[in-house]
Amino acid sequence: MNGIHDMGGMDGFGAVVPEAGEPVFHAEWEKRMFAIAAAVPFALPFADDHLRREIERIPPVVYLGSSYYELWYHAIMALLAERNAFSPAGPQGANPPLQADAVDAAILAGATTRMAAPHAVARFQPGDAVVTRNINPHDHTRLPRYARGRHGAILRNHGTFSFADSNARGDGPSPQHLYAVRFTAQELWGPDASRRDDLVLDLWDAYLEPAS
Amino acid sequence: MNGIHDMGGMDGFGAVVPEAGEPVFHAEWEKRMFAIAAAVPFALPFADDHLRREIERIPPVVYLGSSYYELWYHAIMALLAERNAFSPAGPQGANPPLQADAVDAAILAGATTRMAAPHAVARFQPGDAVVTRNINPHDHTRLPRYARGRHGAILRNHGTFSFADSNARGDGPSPQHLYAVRFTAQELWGPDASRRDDLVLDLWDAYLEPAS
Amino acid sequence: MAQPDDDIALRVQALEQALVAKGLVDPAALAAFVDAYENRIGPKNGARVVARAWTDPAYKARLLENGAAAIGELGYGGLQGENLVVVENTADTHNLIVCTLCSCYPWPVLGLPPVWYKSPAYRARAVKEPRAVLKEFGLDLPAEMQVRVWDSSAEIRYMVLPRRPAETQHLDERELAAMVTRDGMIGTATI
Amino acid sequence: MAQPDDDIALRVQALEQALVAKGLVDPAALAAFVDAYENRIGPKNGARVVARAWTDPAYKARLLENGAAAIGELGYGGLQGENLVVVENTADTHNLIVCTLCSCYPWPVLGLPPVWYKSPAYRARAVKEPRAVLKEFGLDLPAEMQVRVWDSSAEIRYMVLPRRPAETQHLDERELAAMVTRDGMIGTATI
Repeated sequence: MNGIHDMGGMDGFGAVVPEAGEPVFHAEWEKRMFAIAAAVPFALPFADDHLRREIERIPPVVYLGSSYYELWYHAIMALLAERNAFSPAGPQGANPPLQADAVDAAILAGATTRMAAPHAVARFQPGDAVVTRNINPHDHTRLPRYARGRHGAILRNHGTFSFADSNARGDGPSPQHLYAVRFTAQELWGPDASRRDDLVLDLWDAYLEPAS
Repeated sequence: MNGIHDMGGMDGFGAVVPEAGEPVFHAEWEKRMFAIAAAVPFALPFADDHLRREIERIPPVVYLGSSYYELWYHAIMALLAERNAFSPAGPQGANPPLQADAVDAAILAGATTRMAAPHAVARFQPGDAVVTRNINPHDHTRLPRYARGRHGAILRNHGTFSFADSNARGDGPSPQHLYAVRFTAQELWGPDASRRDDLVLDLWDAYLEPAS
Repeated sequence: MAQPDDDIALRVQALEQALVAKGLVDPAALAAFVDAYENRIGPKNGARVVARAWTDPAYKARLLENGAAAIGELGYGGLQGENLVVVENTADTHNLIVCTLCSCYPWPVLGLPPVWYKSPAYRARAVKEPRAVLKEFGLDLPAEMQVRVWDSSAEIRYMVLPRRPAETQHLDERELAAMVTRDGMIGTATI
Repeated sequence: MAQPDDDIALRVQALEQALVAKGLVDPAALAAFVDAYENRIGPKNGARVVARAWTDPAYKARLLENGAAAIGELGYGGLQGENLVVVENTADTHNLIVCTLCSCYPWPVLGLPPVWYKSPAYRARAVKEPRAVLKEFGLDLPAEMQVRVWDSSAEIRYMVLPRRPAETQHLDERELAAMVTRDGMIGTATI
């Protein structure tokens, strides 16, 4: 969706201001909120795609006025509501909670979205010229607005991964090839951009068309 | 500039909700703010381009949290500050204030931005295929993000008008041809848009290139 | 919600006083502007234009040829309507007006815009999903009708000329004008 | 400013209690997550990876070939680094990492991202005007150096391998690691 989260290329947000001391957390609730978001999916499985979908649904003025962990709070609440987690009958199909002594191993194991996809065809090879599709879905997508309908070249094939757009809207992971695609700064931002600079964006096969 | 004001095509703002009764003004301060914005330019000339430039510079979270006349307040204050209106020496080069008995005539006279431009060449004729430039200026522009790098056709030449981008950044009106340009909905929003619908946007000559 | 409102009210009051002190505005002129837009310049003007166009083919031709000049014949014009273009709804095409970058609007014929016209929701959505927006206004257009959106973000202001309803032959110009709504002239209604 | 903070603090507390009551989280596990990311998983990990790459050409080759596997050799990996790609700064090219759509970040090597990395200002500007952003960080790159921005908005997490500073032949791997900053591995500093 073309939400406020899709802010690549926007003006008006002022300078990038590092904070003094840069604590990892700024308050006890930030610690707990971070840990809740990390722990809940072990009991009630959800993917980052779903968390992001819910973050993106937060109204723009709330989004911009919230800290990052506040956004997580809203998104987790939405996901829990979706699973009826707090209804009297409790959530359906929950796993036991992750135990403290299993946390380090769980972190190290991770939760990769790389998936075998024997039927997925890599339509593009490194060096191929491509043009991104101009799609404007109402649902979650990882094709940012600034890179729609733009010409680039395949830099690398990362392999096959769960497709965020499909997974976020509940249509399953539908894995497909994910490519690093290179765009010149001028292609993205026009003739006033540096002639030398470029940008690499990871894009799924479905976002791309061959460029002639 | 790619500010929050450039919101054509964004998602996440919810439904369009008409208000009950729809009063022209909702409070005394709205009346006065509207009238101040209407009256001040007769004493301290500024163009809508300058008012818009200042509105667009309002930080996004303030912009989204403000009513329209609050935005006008911020913008007028910025313009007055720029002219040193409240410094002890007062503003330089101000005209006498508009008198009450001259208001109706002033409204009816208007303040057109149509300007003769004997040296401006109309590079395009109705029916010509064009592509919009992909510019991303930091300053004011009237080429919205959703219509950059998109193919359309000239529908009409409106004549020559002060060029907002130039005028807003203080480089003078530099009048040039303004065209109504037609885009298909699918060109702007992709294959999921209606095949029948289209959109017309008024664009200055400098925003356009011939399409092959 | 009272607090911010009170605050802006105070700040606008202070601004007006400072401007008066500096000789930049005359309070009576401010009152005259308010009076004009609160009491005289509004959609009734546009409705009169529409009814005239429905009843006078020559006027309609002039209106579609040069909107600003034609509304001038009825005594309307000026601020935010100096370069007015009127677009006609037909059996095939429905027009809708928006300004995505701010809230440009044809003041001489419609007055000041309603809050929803200035809202992010309308500005964001009217260009991308006009049919969904129209549905929220109760207007469910058939798929075979073309929707044409006018994003009036530059120097032209647009007004929609709605289609004259069937079976209105017996109505005179004043009765017809009473049927025309502001939303009909924005395009969020058919009349 | 205290009010909203207190409010969210209360709400998170309530959320935790409800989750515990429903058997969905174990409070001790929450503490273990906090401990891991507050005290152990942070930029020191990445700095060790960088120093190893600077001193061991074979490791560097493996790191650039498969970042996730190579950091695994040092005991790092997992959440938000399952598919890590390391990009190398050279005499010709400077790399910069951002995530415009949210704030994707290579946790196993850099820990949790700083506030500025998650800020609208950084996310909005790093892709369009990376050189202006870098200048604000005190890094004024020559025009002839290429700036390559990595918008890590999908499934890959990126880390920059900075250039080894000149005249550091006498330093051992631990001393080199102490020189490496988090910003150097994001690309907002040279080392």
